[in-house]
Amino acid sequence: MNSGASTFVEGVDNAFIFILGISFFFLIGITLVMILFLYRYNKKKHPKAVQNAGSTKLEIIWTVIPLALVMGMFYYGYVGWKPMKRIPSEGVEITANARMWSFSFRYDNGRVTDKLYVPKDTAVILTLNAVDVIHSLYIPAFRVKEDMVPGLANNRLWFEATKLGSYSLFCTEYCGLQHSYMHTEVVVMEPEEFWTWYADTTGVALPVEEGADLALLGRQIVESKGCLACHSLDGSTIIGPTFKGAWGSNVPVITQGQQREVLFDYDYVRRSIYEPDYDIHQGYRPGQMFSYEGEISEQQIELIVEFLKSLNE
Amino acid sequence: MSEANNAHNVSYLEYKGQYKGLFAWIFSTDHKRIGLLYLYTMLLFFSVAAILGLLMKTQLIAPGYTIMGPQTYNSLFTLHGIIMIFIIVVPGLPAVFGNFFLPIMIGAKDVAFPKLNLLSWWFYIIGILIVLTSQFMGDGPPDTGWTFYAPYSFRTPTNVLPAVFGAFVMGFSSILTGINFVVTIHRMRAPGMTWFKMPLFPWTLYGTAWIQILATPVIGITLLLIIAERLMGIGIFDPALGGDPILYQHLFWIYSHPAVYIMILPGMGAISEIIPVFSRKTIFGYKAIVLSTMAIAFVGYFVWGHHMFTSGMSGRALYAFSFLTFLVAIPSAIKVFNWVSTMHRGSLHMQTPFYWAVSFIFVFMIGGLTGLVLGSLATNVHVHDTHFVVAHFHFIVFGGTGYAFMAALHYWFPKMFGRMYDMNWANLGWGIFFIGFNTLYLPMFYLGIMGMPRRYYDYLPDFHGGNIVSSLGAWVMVSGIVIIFANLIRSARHGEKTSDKNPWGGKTLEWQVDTPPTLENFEEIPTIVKGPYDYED
Amino acid sequence: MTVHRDDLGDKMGMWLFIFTELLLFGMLFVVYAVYRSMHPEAFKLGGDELDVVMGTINTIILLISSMTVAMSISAMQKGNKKLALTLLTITLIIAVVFLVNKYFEWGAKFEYGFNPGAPELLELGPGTILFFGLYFIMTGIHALHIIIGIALFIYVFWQIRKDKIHQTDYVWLENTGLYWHLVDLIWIFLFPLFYLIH
Amino acid sequence: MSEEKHHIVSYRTHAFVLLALLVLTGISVAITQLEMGPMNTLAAMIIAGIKAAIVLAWFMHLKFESRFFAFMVSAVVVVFLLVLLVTFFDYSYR
Repeated sequence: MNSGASTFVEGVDNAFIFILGISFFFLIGITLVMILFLYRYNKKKHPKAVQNAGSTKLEIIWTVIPLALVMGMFYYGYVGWKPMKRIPSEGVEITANARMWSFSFRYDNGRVTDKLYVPKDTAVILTLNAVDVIHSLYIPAFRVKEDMVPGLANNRLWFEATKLGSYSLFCTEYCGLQHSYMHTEVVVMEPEEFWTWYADTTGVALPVEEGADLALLGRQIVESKGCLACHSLDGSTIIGPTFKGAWGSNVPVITQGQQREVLFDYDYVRRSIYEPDYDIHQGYRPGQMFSYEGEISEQQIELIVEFLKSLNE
Repeated sequence: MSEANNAHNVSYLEYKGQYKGLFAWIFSTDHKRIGLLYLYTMLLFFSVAAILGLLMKTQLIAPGYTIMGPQTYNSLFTLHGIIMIFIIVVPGLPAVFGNFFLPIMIGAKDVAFPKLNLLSWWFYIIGILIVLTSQFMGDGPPDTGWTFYAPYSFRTPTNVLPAVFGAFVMGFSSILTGINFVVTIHRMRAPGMTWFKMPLFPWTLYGTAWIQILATPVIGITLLLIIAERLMGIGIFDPALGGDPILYQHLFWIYSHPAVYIMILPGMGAISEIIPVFSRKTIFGYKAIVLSTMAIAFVGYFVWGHHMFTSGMSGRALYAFSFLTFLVAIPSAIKVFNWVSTMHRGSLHMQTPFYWAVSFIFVFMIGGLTGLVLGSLATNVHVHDTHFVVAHFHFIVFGGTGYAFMAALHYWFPKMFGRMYDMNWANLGWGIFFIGFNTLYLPMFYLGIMGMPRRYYDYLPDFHGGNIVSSLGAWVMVSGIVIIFANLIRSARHGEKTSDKNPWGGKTLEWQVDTPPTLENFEEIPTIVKGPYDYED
Repeated sequence: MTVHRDDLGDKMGMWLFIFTELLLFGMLFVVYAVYRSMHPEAFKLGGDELDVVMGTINTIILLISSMTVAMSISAMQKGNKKLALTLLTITLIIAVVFLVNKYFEWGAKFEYGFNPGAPELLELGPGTILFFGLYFIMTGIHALHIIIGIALFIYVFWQIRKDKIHQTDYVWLENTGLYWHLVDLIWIFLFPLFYLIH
Repeated sequence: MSEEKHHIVSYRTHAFVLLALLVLTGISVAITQLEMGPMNTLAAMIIAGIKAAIVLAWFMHLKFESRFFAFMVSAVVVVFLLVLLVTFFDYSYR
């Protein structure tokens, strides 16, 4: 089994060992008995069957013993699971947001990241939100998993990491095209290191150095937010319209039931990101894209625009 | 009626009715012909879905793009699931062997409502056709998975509606078959066949029929609500309008968990027929098997929540469902113990159906025991929605129902077609299939425990090893299927003719009638005095 | 083939079918219970929008039609074909009147913009959207059953006229009656749950 | 098996049953006009239950059929109520 790295691991793995132990015992035992029977009571060796229509005593025995065993399994399962539902009152509060097809994590001080950064030996409480469809947050090494259900308030999950390092974090509820690419990492840091990282809010505003390649920065944002899962760069249609040659073109749209044409400019890009269903590109379905308000900043939109412009060159 | 066409001495295969050619089949109300209609339809679609499965496993042999893109992969596993669940395993044994053998085994000339029985097949075919249109029309094949989870199923632009509506129509087929079987068993048993003199396969069909009647309407209304949601936006499951997507999962699993018992119970019944015959020994604990069947049917109705342990349900619901789930494990265990005890001190005839039955017990145990891992709260949180679940349900649904189906097919084949298959090829096919099956699905348990989620088109390199083994297993297993099917299809047309009424030495009524059965099965309805597996002589 | 006849078996089949219908509506009642427990206030306000008088009239006429069907079975058992046909005709008329009432009720709701997807409804918040979503789905499926019932009655009426259904073989009439009573049963619960909540 | 005896329900009985149903309808409309909070729904459901039982017993002939039919109907009602109860294991404790 993969390395355990949270306080839940022991309880869960105990239940695993208990259940799998009993299971292997019965599986191997019954299989051996069957093979023995196949050999001993083969018609060549045992031409005349000895009739026996049943035994109430045996039926009771093999009802009661398995019943006791499964009650044991229920108990171990319950004990290993109980602490997951007992969410501590204090801890690092982080809001986990899921959308097709990326995670983002918002810290109390406004910092938003793609990877989940957490301190070691400290309770971390995640509030789970989903924008569009059901996703599920799964960290195998921590033995935690909970669905992220749109519209379900106060859906929380907690854990306490016990080992430094970075671990895989998957989406486990099927959510469409790029479901299998919807994974990121949890990074467990020493508490001091974490709090230093946490205090470093320079990350909230993007540091754009003089002379940096703005289009490249824009491209990185577009990639990290998962835009390319729906909008191609080569002119093909995936789910949404392509980005290729879009900048500066006249887009046929439907706005509140009215057909019109709008110029693909900064305002159009900004509105499409914050209010995707306001102008619907003709031939595409509404309700496919959800607002990125609070997830993509105005500054980032400027960089995205630089990237879109660069596609025309 | 001319002598050559007398219902009492002409085989059902040769009987000339009102219609000729194909119409003599698709408009026949004879339960045996309807059984074969289902069989042929299922074998066709099973082959299609097996190929889809093979393509998916081939895609997974290495990370990244191997032979298809993600959209294709997603629509393949959706179609694979819809075909396998709604077209094959849910109707499965009841529709094929239940239709064919239930009336004969209880000493009746047909089912209670023969016309309804034919209508049921027509609903089935129409449902299939509607599902298939989803592949070729509109905005591309559906990509929701067979579960149609809200809200994805009405957010995706793909062609979900026909798939959902087709499944809805097939529900009628299931309900009508269930009604037919319950009434047949209540009203048409031969004189002297009391409830506890009835063979076990009809007993399991009885339990199954009740679940079909009581659970199928639940999926019916759920699918209708999905259709209403997609067409009109009524908001019942749409979180944007205040609906609760988890309620969809409740309704879906209120049907779909009992549906698992619709799938497996008749399989258990078929195994309970085969084991005593090839042991030449009466079944051990007949009443215990009957009671456990009915217990599974009843308790199975209230354990649906174990599909939703990580869905965001309340904690109290979680442990109530976990507790009930463990209770439903017991009756299955009782059955396994009884089967093994039946073999004890028997005289075992090692023939193809018996190989299938014994291997059924083995794979079913693996499926059942891994189910305990999934029923326990702590371990479920870790393996839920991973490859562990995929392996578990393939062990139950394919390992359980699939093996039982093959066992039943090899067991009843001579009676159905009046021809015998080639035993050596049949045994070889079984051997290759068995090896392939375990190579394919056992590594998935390991992948799941390592944390590989299900419905993944692509995966991290850490999971590569297990996937290679699993994909190779898929190729071996499909080779086995090809051998088995080729042998059976060849034998049904050109196999050695036999009119031996009882090639295996069975004691139930179907082995006392002609091979193949005449149109009305019995010249005179027999009077039953003995129990079903009476080998005392 | 000998014609197999088993009236009790046929009736049993009909009852089993009724069970599927009960559970189909049953699940809608589960959905209703869940959402009402989540939005009790909105459901009360929604209930106020429905017309109690109209609902009560429909309840009364549906109950009367249930009685006329039951009586027509008694008439058939006594061999009074003419009375049976008259009673069936009354039932048919009532079924049509029920649908006409429903049509005007629904029409009024559409006018006020309570139909699913209407912009006016979307502004009223999730509880009201769910209430009217359920209202239209549940009364809609119920109305569909009434239409099926009408078709069955016409068929049975025809069969009685042709003497295919008669004093010693009237299981079709009985089963159609059972189906109609089912429609009535569902309405008995729909009526208080939608019209009588304040 | 058409030789079974059929119980013929008299027109008078039917009329009485209808009368009872109409009276109960009236009571339920009247009672829900009072302000009783959640008791309103409870009362309405109890009355609806009684009405349903009357329809099942007389109009649907359950009273005169074999006991097995009544047993089946009660079993289905029990299954439905259990499903409702188990569902609320989730919704009551969210």
